[in-house]
Amino acid sequence: ADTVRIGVFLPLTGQNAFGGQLELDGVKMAHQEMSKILGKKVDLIVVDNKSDKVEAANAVKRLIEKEKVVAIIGTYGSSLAMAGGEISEKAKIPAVGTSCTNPLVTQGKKYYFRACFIDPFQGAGAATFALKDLKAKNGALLIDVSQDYSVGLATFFEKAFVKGGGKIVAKLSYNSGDQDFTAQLTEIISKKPDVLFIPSYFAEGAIIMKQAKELGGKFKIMGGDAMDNPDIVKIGGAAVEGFSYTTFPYDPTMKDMNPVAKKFTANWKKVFPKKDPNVNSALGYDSYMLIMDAIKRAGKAEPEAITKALASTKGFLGVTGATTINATHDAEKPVGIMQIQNGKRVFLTTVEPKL
Amino acid sequence: MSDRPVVLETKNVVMRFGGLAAVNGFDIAVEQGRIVSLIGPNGAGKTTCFNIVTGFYRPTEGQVLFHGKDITGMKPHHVCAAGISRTFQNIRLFAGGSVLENVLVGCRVRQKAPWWMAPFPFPLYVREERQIREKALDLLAAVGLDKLAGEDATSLPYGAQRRLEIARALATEPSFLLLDEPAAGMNPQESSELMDFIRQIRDRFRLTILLIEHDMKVVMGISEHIWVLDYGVLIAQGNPQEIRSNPKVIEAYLGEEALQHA
Amino acid sequence: MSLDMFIQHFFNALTLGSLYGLIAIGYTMVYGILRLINFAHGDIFMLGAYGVFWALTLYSLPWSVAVVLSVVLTAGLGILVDRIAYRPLRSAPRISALISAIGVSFFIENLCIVVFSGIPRPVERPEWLVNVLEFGNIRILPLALVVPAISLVLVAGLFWVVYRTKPGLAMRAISKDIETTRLMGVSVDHIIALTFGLGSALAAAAGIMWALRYPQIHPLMGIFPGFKAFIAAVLGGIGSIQGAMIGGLLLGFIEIMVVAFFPALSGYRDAFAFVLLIVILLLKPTGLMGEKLEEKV
Amino acid sequence: MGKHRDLTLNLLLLSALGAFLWWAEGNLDGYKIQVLNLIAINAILAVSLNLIYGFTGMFSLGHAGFMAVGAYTCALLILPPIQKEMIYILEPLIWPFSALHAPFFVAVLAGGIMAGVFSLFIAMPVLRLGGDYLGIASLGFAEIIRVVFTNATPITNGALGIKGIPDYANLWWNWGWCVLTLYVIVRLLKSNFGNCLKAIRDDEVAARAMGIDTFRYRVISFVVGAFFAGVGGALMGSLITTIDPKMFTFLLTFNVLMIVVAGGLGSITGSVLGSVVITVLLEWLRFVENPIDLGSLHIPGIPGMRMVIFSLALLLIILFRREGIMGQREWTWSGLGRLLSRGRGSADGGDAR
Amino acid sequence: MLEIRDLHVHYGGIHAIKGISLQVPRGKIVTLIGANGAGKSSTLRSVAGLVKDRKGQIRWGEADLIGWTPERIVRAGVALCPEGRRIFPQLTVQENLMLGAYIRCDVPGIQTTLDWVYELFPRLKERSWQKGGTLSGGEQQMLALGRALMSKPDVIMMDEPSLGLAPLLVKEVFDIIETINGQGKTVLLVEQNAFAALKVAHYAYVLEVGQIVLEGPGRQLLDDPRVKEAYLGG
Ligand SMILES: Nc1ncnc2c1ncn2[C@@H]1O[C@H](COP(=O)(O)OP(=O)(O)OP(=O)(O)O)[C@@H](O)[C@H]1O
Ligand SMILES: Nc1ncnc2c1ncn2[C@@H]1O[C@H](COP(=O)(O)OP(=O)(O)OP(=O)(O)O)[C@@H](O)[C@H]1O
Ligand SMILES: [Mg+2]
Ligand SMILES: [Mg+2]
Repeated sequence: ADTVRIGVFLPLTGQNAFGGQLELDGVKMAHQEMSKILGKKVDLIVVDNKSDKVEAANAVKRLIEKEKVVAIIGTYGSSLAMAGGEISEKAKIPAVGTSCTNPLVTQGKKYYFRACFIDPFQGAGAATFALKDLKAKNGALLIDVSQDYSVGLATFFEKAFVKGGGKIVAKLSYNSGDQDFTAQLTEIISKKPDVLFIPSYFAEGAIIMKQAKELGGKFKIMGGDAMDNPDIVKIGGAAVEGFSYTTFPYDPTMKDMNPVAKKFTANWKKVFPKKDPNVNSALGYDSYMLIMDAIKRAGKAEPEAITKALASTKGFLGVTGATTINATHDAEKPVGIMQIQNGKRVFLTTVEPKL
Repeated sequence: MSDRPVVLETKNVVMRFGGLAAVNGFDIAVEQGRIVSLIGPNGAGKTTCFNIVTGFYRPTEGQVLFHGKDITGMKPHHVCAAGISRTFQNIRLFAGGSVLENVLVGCRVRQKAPWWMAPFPFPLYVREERQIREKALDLLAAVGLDKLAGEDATSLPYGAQRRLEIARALATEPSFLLLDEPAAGMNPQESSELMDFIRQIRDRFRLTILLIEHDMKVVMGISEHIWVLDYGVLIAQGNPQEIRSNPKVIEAYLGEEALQHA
Repeated sequence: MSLDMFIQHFFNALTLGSLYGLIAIGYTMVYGILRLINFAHGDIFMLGAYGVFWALTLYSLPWSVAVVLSVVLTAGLGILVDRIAYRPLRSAPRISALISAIGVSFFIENLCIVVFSGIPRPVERPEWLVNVLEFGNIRILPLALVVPAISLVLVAGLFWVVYRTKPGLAMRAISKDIETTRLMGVSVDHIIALTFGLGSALAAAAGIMWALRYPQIHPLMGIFPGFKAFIAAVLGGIGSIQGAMIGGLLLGFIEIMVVAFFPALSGYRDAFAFVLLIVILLLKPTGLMGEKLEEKV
Repeated sequence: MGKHRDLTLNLLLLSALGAFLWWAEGNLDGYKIQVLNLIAINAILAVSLNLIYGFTGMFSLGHAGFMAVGAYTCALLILPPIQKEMIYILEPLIWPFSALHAPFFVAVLAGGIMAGVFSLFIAMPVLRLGGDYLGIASLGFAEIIRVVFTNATPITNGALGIKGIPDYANLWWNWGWCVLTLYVIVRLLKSNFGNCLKAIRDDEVAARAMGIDTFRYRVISFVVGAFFAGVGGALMGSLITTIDPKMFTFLLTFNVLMIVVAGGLGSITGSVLGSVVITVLLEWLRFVENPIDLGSLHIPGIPGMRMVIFSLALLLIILFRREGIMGQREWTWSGLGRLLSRGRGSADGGDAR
Repeated sequence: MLEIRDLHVHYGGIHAIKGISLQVPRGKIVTLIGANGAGKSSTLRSVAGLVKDRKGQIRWGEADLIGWTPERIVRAGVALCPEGRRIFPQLTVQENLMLGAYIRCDVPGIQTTLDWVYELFPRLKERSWQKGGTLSGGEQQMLALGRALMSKPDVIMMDEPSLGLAPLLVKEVFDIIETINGQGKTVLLVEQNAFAALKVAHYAYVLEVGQIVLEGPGRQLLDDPRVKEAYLGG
């Protein structure tokens, strides 16, 4: 072929649209920056998975069978990644997940990789931070029981937190789509925890924090990577002050940015003058670049070769830091901790979680 | 009265809706092979009595006996299986079905093959399906609708719909038939044809027939016995002559003038 | 549970419940006269919230103007939806109109995703609504009192329209027999348009208050509240205005109190709402305040 | 009689379908095969809902729940034990589910039966309600099933769902089940039993007066419909290879309902046609989200556009064919024959009964 | 005068009314009789504007009612009391009547008409707070008539007002029709009960499958052998 065809499947509509759209920006920017590889033009084919499993499977089938892509980027949302992953695995086409952090996504898969770390790692990171830096003893959890992401991350946080000597005093649930958390929060407040961990998506997370504040919650609040969104302060306002969350180590406010991140940030301002760069876009960008790097190292744009090259990625420098793909095909990178301080998102530190 | 056996007997039936006693002390006995009528002013409780007999309402008090067996409060489909069938005051045909299909529904209650046989070629099932089709066509011929078997039931003229409703009721192989205002909406010509028709089916299918009717010509013309209901209470009974001249009935129901044309 | 906490929960439930109730009324009105489950209602609710957002952020209009503008525009939109998608189907089977409603709902949601993107937006709230009032351990937003109060006023107003005015009389008549209502000289299409207008205006009001209470809007925000409110309408007896309000409050209280009394079962909270729904329907097949639809044989 | 002719023609049609599938398997790309598979599953779902709603007149919105039951049952039965151990990372799968294992056909059947059993429990209370209330109550039950599945982690793996389900559901299985579903339901509807179901739909009171135990008949229809919904769910799970409770929301039921109504409520042909049209339309419309070059005109891809156009298409179908594509008509051989011999006429060529 | 000229009505493929013409002079009772499905109701419904596919002319004074909406026709003074009563079961008797006066805005005028209707039907007055649906058949029929009168129409069309009524009530209904007519209302009456209808009518038309086959003064038709045979049962 005279072009290299790369497929992208992301939730551009439906419940997860906000995440998918951010990541697509990043992928597109990376494509603009590097639209040629091995002297061939790179074609980007984007399909929407509507935040729906059946659609995700169809989307990947379409990318592979109809569009004949050699590699796939995607997706936001672990359950969608699992539906798509099964298809690409069968077709032996490598795929790089952007921000699907559930351990099951790559479990037992030969062709699925991801540019992000996984939830056990992240949960442990968050617990470490809560115990060490926030000096929390009593923790509380507010979990979206219908989201695999939320349930998984909460479990891993709980395990690590308890193992590190903390105690979970309250564990409450809600369902995606709920917007009233007053009952759960009132209950949690009455249990007087030091820290509340909310592994939610940022849309719900922001509202939870607002309501917690209104109800007079005095605890610190922590969240996971899904809370990382440029709009978090805009939406959460004063209520998110002091909120800290684990994320992939990139943020435009980072002090010691690596050169790739610097370039990404600068470029972004040109391409999207109205929007702030963000970590989801960065992951989209990294996923694309990971594939390009693999193609370059493989010397040819063929699925098997790319897969092999991807599996042996070591210390690839991306926007979200140096990335190494480990034996389970997950990216090993440190967990970044961000905090909202004075209405700004501040990159606090990175932690090495104690698993 | 005569020595014919009693088919249907109600004993002091009372039906209350909230505070209102729609039927109060309804006591009748219908002899085999008779055509008898139930008349009375609007809202007197006639249709309610039909609903009680056919199991649509469970009476507040009293008993309904059919061939001496207590059927009070039995479910409508059991009552039907026992041999009582009916038509409705407002025609109730199955609008989505053809004329033939309407009659076939009536045949179902006598079918033995269970529903799950349909996907398989069990001989019992195949034979029965063929038999009921023949039976339904026979019945349609009896009411003069066999030519229209494939038509949409609701596309028929009004009078034909009434006859179809009767054919459907006959398909359940009843021994007792209840007709609720069969002549309603018919002009005098049509209703006199209806009278002949009712006599015919009585003889051919060995039926006992109880009907509700406001058309005095029909009532007086074919009834062998009449009960009159007013405000849920039986105010009179007897043969047409007796009813016609009963002052209570004239006052409550007939009025002076109506008699002239009946 | 301490009294303080109970009171806290009570006010939380009151706010949530009256919001559900307000949305439910829109469902109930349309259902009451057309027997149509207007699935686009939740999306109308969403547009009401977006209307205020636009007026405030893009044109920096004052609050009062923004609210009025949004309510009026949304009412117009509701009428437009009826005109385009439901009116041609008046004589069609009811299910066709229901599918049409689902189509409209998909259309509005996805068009909004295309136009506004799927990213949630914050809603700025006037200070006085969100300055927490503290009574000992109980913390209540002024909003939590304002919302039920406004709901009450709106419901009372609606009651007056439906039970004390001529168009209201016509509305009640249409629900049973459109043709005969026409014979009375009623312009049925106008009355139905009025119903959609009123229902949508109430949805807009609910949307605005929802956006104030849960200060964030996005194109799919109408789905869940819409669904819940619909359940509330059925609980109360669909077709009945007071039923919708009662159903809404009941649902609000169930959702809050289940979590309050059985925190461990908070994951099952939606299931409780449905169990309640089914139990009520079994005891009273047309909902709490629904008319008996007994068919006379 | 045209009976023998129809039988022959039906067998011919069946072999034509077989030949087509055989050809498709070898020659079509996986994406098109996927679409074919979905058509078969959607047809199973639509026909089963049509039995309940279109033919028996019960406005049931419980399909997603029955599909969930079928899908989970089948998945737990065909999942290799090692896979089971691997994916239950929150809480281990409890016995007996951890030990059960069955071949695919049995698993799908079991999925259907489990869905049927669930529906029987639901039917007892719910079918006493009428009209829209029945719809809401069944919707409520479906949502309860979903919430319970979300929370019953030791059995369902909660929100994480089940992944790595063996993908046995190929063209042959899906279309085989589809043909079986069609056969059983068409035979049922053609019998006098089916005739009575339609009578119940048209006038329940009159049906009761005609000696029909309407409640029992409605329960049977409901359970048979739910059985096939369970089968559809089971096949869907194996086709997608991963399931979780989020898949089975009320929106899924609405999708099926949409197919049924767009095809024609009360028409089996319509349901099949509806699943072809809607499934293909949804996939085909993906092109609107890709950048399009029309000569000099360049239209950038707009995410979400597909669903906008899809909903418009749905609206147009309903507004211009308010009774759906087929109305209540059915396609029959004699209808086709008449159509050919007359050489004119459009969809009216179908023969109603 | 209400005048129908060459009216055609189609229902889909069915040609239900095949060019009928008839006249209803002011202040008279005109009746239309005929077998089931002859098209009597269809004729009235066309005049009332309830039938979409209608052709021909329906002249009411200067105006042609073809193409008018039902509400406009009611406002012009032509009211229909529909077949099968069609009262609003969940509204009270009084509300049913007030709905009849929907097009009127003069509150005192409405009150006067209401009093008049209550005078005609004292039984309705007794039950003004009862729900329409709980009335007996005869009372419902009175309510339907009263409701049609509430719009103060010039012409009142009645479709089978005696259907399903006990003989006593049938008589009462016909008495009322004459009373109303005596108070100056024009009446176009459709009846199955040909005998009673012909007795009260000044003029009558006989309809058969969509066509007028016979017409003449009511009493005259009563003695017509053809009418006798077909509609009065010999
Ligand atoms: N299901 C019911 N609930 C409440 N009241 C009822 C019910 N069924 C009948 N009634 C009342 O019972 C009384 C008798 O009604 P029924 O229908 O038996 O009268 P009818 O004699 O058949 O009159 P008609 O000649 O007008 O048909 C009426 O007052 C009616 O309103
Ligand atoms: N809505 C409709 N759709 C189709 N056909 C109709 C419709 N209404 C009436 N018809 C047909 O038009 C013809 C005339 O009907 P119409 O109701 O006017 O008769 P009618 O003289 O009033 O009879 P009846 O004494 O039964 O009331 C009949 O053949 C009838 O089947
Ligand atoms: Mg009666
Ligand atoms: Mg008529």
